[in-house]
Amino acid sequence: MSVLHALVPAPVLSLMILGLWLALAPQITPGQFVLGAVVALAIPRLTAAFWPDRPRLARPLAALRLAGTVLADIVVANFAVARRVVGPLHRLHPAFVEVPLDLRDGFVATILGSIVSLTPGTVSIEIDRERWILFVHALDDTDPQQLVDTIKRRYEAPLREAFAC
Amino acid sequence: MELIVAAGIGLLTACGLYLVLRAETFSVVLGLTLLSYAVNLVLFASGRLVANAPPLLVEGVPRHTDPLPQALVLTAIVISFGMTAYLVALALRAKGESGRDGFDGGDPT
Amino acid sequence: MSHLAIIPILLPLAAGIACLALERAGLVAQRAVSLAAALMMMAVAALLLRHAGTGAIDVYALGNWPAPFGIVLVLDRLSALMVAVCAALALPALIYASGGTDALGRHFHALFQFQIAGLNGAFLTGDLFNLFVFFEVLLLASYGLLVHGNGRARANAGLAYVVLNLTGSALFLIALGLLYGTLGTLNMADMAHALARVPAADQALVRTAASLLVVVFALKAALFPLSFWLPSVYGAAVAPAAALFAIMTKVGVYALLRVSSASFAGAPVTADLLQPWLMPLAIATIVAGTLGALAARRLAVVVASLVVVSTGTLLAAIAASGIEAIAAALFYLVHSTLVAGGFFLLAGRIASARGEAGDGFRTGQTATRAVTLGAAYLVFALAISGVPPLSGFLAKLMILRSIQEAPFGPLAWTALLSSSLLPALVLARAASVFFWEAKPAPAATAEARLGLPALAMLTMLAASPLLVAFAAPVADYARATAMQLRSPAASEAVLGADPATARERRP
Amino acid sequence: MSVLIVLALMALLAGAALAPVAARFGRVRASQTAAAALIGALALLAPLAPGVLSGQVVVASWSWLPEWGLDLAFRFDGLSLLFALLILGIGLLIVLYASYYLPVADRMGRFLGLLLVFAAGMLGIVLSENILLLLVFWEITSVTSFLLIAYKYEAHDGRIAARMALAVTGGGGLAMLAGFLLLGHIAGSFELSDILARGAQIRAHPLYAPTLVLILLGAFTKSAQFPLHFWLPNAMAAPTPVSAYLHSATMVKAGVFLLARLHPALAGTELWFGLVSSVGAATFVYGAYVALLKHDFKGLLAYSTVSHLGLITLLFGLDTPLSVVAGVFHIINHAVFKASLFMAAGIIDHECGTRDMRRINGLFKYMPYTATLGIVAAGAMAGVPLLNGFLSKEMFFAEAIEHPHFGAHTWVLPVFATIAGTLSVAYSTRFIHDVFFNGEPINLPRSPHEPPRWMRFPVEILVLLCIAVGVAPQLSVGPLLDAAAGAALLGNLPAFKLSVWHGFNLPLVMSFVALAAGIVYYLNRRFLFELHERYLPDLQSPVAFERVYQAMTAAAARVMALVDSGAPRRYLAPLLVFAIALGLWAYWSAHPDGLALAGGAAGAPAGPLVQALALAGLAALAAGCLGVVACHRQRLLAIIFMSVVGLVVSMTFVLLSAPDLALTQISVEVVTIVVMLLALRFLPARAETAEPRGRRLRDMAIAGLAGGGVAALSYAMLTRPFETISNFYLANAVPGGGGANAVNVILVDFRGFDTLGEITVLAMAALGAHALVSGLRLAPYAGSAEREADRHPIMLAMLVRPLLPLALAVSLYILLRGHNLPGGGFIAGLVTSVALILQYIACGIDFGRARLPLDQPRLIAAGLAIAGATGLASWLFGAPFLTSAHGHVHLPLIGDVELASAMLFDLGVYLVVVGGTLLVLTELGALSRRELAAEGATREAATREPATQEPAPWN
Amino acid sequence: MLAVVVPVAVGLVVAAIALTLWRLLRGPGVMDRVLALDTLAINAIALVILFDILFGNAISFEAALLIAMMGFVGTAALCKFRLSGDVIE
Amino acid sequence: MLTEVLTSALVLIGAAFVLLGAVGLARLPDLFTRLHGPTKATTLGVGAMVVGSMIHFNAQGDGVSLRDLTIVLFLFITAPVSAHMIAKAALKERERAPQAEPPAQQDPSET
Ligand code: NA
Ligand code: NA
Repeated sequence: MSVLHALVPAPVLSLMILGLWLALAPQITPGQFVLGAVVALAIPRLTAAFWPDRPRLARPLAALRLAGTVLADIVVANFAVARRVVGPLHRLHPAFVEVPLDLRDGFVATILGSIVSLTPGTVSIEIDRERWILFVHALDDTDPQQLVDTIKRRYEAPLREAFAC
Repeated sequence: MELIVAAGIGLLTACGLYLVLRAETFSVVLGLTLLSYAVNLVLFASGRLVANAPPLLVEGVPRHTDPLPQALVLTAIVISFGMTAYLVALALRAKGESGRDGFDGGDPT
Repeated sequence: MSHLAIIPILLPLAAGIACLALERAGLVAQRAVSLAAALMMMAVAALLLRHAGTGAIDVYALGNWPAPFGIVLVLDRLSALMVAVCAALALPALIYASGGTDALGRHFHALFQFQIAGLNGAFLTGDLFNLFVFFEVLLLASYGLLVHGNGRARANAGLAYVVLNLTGSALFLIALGLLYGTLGTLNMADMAHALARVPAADQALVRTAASLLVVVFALKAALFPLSFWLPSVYGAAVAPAAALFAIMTKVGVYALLRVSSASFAGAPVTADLLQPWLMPLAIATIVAGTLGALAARRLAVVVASLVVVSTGTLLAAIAASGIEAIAAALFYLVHSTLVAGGFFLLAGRIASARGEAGDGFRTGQTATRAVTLGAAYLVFALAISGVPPLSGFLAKLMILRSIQEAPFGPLAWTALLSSSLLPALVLARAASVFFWEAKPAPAATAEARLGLPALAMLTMLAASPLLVAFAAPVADYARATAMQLRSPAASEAVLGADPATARERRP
Repeated sequence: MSVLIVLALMALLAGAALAPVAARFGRVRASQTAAAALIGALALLAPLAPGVLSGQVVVASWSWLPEWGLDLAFRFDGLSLLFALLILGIGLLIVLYASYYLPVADRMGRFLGLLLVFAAGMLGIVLSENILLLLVFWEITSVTSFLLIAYKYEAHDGRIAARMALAVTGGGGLAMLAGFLLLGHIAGSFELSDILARGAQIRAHPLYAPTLVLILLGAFTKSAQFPLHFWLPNAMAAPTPVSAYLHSATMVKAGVFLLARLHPALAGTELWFGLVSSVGAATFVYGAYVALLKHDFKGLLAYSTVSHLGLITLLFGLDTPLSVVAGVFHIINHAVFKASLFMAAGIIDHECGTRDMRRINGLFKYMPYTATLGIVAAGAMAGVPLLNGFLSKEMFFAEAIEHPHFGAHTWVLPVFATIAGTLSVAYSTRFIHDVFFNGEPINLPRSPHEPPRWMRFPVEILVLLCIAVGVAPQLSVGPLLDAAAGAALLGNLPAFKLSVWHGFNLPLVMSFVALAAGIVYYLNRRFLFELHERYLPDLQSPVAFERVYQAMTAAAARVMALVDSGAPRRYLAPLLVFAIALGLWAYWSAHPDGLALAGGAAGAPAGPLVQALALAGLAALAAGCLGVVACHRQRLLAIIFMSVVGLVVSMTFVLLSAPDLALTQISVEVVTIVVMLLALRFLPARAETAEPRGRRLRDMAIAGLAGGGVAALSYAMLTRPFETISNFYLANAVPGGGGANAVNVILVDFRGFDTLGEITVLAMAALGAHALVSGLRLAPYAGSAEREADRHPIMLAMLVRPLLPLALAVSLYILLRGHNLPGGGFIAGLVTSVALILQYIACGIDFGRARLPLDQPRLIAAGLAIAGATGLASWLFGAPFLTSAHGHVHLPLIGDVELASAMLFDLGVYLVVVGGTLLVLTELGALSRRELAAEGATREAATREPATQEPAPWN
Repeated sequence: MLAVVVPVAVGLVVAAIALTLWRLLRGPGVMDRVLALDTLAINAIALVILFDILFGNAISFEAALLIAMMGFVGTAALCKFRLSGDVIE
Repeated sequence: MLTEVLTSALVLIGAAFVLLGAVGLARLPDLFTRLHGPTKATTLGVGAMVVGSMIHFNAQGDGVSLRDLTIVLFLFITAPVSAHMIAKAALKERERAPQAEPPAQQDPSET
């Protein structure tokens, strides 16, 4: 394990890079694979300094599950937001919502913020790292507490599970 | 198509030159940037305007437009980027030396 | 495979890169590299002159791609001459700079070498777009050299110069685009062939494109009314930079000469593109430069104004356009470049020897080494004003003789002769201020020893007398160059006997 | 034998070079050296003299610039001999005199050096066979005379007088140059032998008149003819030996020498007669008139010189053979007596410490010997019998009587001659009476006494000569005069007799009338002085010259201020107007068939969809452009609008088959915006926002015209078919360049040299910017946003962390594939730079620098070196620079890999782009860390402070 | 089918661009314009993808990729400038 | 045929959402609500188009390529950052001018 860790210090990142490389390649040939692997091993090592306190993905499966949830949410919620955008504006109730966080990692909090921003109807405005609060702007928010709960349940909890934080 | 591109070139040139003739350095920088767009388009247009004919000798690309102007434009883009960067640095230096923006001497008021 | 033609570009380029790499190693190392490269350039220039002097035309196909498809360098008499002048100017300027000017800012030696590379590239290339690229190389280096040492005047002069030249570059590219878009080639020799075959329906377009190109060259050459920028800009630069700038306007003149005699003259569509207006504007340039010299309050600005005069003089000869006139122009070009360059160095010496008064026309302290400086001043002043027995007189004599029969000849004579007298009076007045009206210096200054700058300046001092001593060979070379420019030999060397290969009509 | 001519010149020049050296060993050594040079020159010429005296002409010629008419051709004939004797002989006396005259502390070596250069120039003039060579020597005398006049440069008037002399004689010299060129053109040769032989042809030529006028301008200025005489009296600021040599015996004689020299070629026309004789006559009378009025005796002598030069000119102008003889004779006589007078005057000046004749009186008592010498010489000047001046004046009077030109009015010339003679007598009398007699001296600084023996010696020699010629003319100068006048007349010497007594004839009467009238005139001088001082203010003083000069430079400065204010727009407007004008002219002067804007080509076969897209693009472009123009003072908005323009251009490239360009444009756009934003912190809008409406309209007109022109030309181009070379690239990219992306193959292979230049440009831009910014301290402008505590927004800071490795992977991919598909070193370099810059934006410069301690200049150097080395590698294979190689490499596990050397070149490009971009951006960014003042309060005040230099890190 | 659909889609995107430009010109705040600019970049990505489908080759893919990857840098820099008056410090 | 239908549908949906995003941008009342338009709808819009394009080209070619997904990858990383930065800057602007929305047309830093 430690040998492997020494060889591949950031396995997820390396996998992502390899995937990116192979996706970009016109054809997936053995040559491209080798080249991609070299790149995927080298770049994280070269850029390690730029990513201090790199969080470790403890449970990749949980992360994949979360990704599925988010993608589905994006599709579903998009239609809902579409209706609101073309609908009458006076029915909109935009609001700022504070989401208290349980996680304590800046990067993971940022991922949470991104998920919030990517899912329709909400945008992350700020992450307060002293009080660990995520500030969210909701396009049409009738029940703030429900929004907070949804975010914490659907996104924060799986994230904490995946990153073990 | 030709008329539209020519009009765009003319517009860029005119706006760019108008700004280049202003007194403030920053306007001049903006003007030169617009002018460089115009110039690049002229140079690009010298190979004529063709859609869907990239100069790539690969499968699935049956027609090829003139590659030479594209190479020239690429050179010109990079050069004009370097110039912009240099000009900005120079403008800052001039400001640092004279304590004000705009060109020394200026125009009689 | 002889690589002679490309050495003048690669050598300074390599030296510039080395200077960059040695930035941490300190100035001494950079000076050593830079001076060694400049010395080697002198040797290379001698080889080039010897080779081109046989009448041979070397075509160097970069990347081994034949013209007109690849870029070719053309080493003929003219380009060899220009490279040699550049080398002769660069070495003393570098020696001067190594006396301490180079420490006033960063990257002096790298920029200087790159500028030489740019100049030589512009002289040697046979490709119009490549000419643009080398123009940019030399311009960018010159921007850096112009503001070297910083200060308000330099920064402001730099802004004006950069903005003007950026606009000029834009114009160059527009002209290039239009020319390529009609003639379908970038090689200058090939362009001449294409120009000769332009159908009547395209002639207005081609002419206009060519005229825009001429405007660009006229800007570089500082032809009236595009000459106003020059005195204050050149006058602002540190002496060795200004010295090297003495050849920059000549690049414009060179380009104008090259395209007008090699490309434009042979084609009906462009044959009369310069004739109707070049001579009057050249005369106006002489007048403008003379006025500038009269108006100047500093020696360097006077010299810079005289650079404008030299442009006007050169272009007057080029406008007259006979073999004799071109030959005269080339002799004059060598003379005026070297003398103006040396004079810039001298102005720098005077400025540093006079303390606060600098090279301004106001009473200051007695210059240290006043006798040496005064003697050098006399030589440069005589040479630049065209007073016998120095080279300026010979050059002026040739120009006067060769433009006598040209249209506006009497006017040009008047302008030329006035441009000798009035600046001479200005220079006499300046000498009076510098050397005769001075107040004794408060105490002996550190400048008293003869350093590298003085050595450089004294080296340049030799140029004019040498040009007198070797007037006949130089004049013969100039004449042979003028004849070579007119002959189809260069075109044949570049393109072979049948230039119309491998082109096809594109939809 | 003829080489002796050159050797004589060389002897003088050698003396000039050695004299300053010898001066280190003492004044005497310097004088001896100079004297040796002069004697040497005389000795070298002596062997030629007998032949020349018998009418022979020695010509020696060496080639210099034969094709341009300038050769080292020399001529030694009677005229040359006469002048050579004057120049060298009097020169010798002057050297002797000067060694006593000049103060001990003075720069003797330099003085003698200059004097000998001058003598060489003078000798060159008289020895030249080639007229252009003559001109060379002519100008040498102008320059050395400038330096000699200003020899006592501590005196203000002396400096100005020197410049005045330079202005007049220099201008004349230039006119003469023009005249000589015309003369050579007419004669078909610049050799005197040819020119003198072709007089008839020259005089018949339509260009004869301008030629003559121009040459005479040269001669007249040099010989101080009215109204261009004024420099000469002012040149008396020079030390007396100089005045004696240059301004009496030699240089001023160069003009009349030229009249004599070119007489056979140019004389014999109405124009010659009219011009030369009238100018000479006017000078003669004017000089004589003013001479009397000068209180400074050197001024008196100077004006008398002007007058005598006028007389000589008049004699040549009268243009009879005998008048020419008289002119040549008077040249000799005047040189002798005037040189002696000047030297005597110098002694007096030396002894009295002043030259004001109102104070100097009665010197005969104090220095009788010198006074006697002076009186004799002045007598010669007045034309007293038995002295040399009398003889030539008699010849003039005789010529005046017999001259055929005045027809019925025969009395005009004799009367004029008598009046002029009267005036000469009057000023000569004044010199004698006012200096040597006339009571006692008043308030002299020193008490005068006789000078040292050898200082007087040169005067004695010359005065003896005056007497010798006056008493025995034929014996003393007869042969010389024959030879010299013979040369001026091409051997057609008239019959004349040199003797003291011609019988009691009309000229003699005139002489005595003039003598008597002159004395009477002198006695009534007071009345004249008053008249003169009241009505004829001194217009020719140095002050007046300086005033004219200053006015001229001030006028020039006013003109230049109109065109050159240092503002770029002042230079740009002419450029644009010139380009528009020339372009319009070129267009409309073309073949009439070519004037239609639209050409015959069908244009791009674009569907309606593409057309619609293009229109939409144009709309977006217009929004962007006009937005930039409208908001150019609200700079952040202008940048936003600029980005829109950039996006439209990028999309244009996408739509019109230029993927490489699109990629480049997209990446450059990002970097450009960042650069502009970095500058924005320090570049506030100008306070004075109101621009004159007229200027805005003018600029709009210029910009609109130019834009319209470029649009029209582009349209014209786009609608025309053309032949191009570029099929070659498409055909050879794969087989020849080993790449499927033709654009990239052009960039790194076909035209790789352009690219090498281009990365050099980029490198220099970055280095230049670096040099500009280093050490610069700026104040942020007052309105720029306050910095807040949270400088690094967390989501940005966190999300750029995974982005960096991913973007680097993309950029590597783009770099590697560029040879075959859109991409390459430029784009990859820009992507890498942007990815890195993003780190700086998100986390600050310290964060970035700590993690990537790049020496960007070195990175740039490495990139350039790699690109260059790739090019050089082809030399190893005997191929030209940048010749590429490519081929398949079989690697285990990986398989066939196509590699091209050009890809290595592209790596160099990549490194330069990364190094350059990072250098510029980090250096500009670092500016805000060096801000001048504490944030907030003192900002506005700080903007006035100049930039200060940090201790230079490279020292 | 694509022959009809793609032009329609292009039309929709062009309409989106028009609306975005309207916001860009209208403002009112600087940030509104920055937002419009950001949106314009995303519209451009859509347009590029449509071009590729329209022309039947995926040549312009990298253009879309680069806009997606780097388009936001301009936005981020503009915002950072608004936030703290400098971009890199 | 199926792929063509699928592609068409995805492309149309994508284009429609792109338009919707722009409508939101143009129509919604203030900056924070406008922010929702583009960052949401365009994400799905481009996402759908990318998938459509991928299906289209994979159906034409021989192998399977996922490269269009890289566009989505980067968009998903960067779009929230843009939104975050814009919102933060807008908030700051509101702080600076607490009484009202910042005066419209003019860049306040210029005054
Ligand atoms: Na007296
Ligand atoms: Na900053």
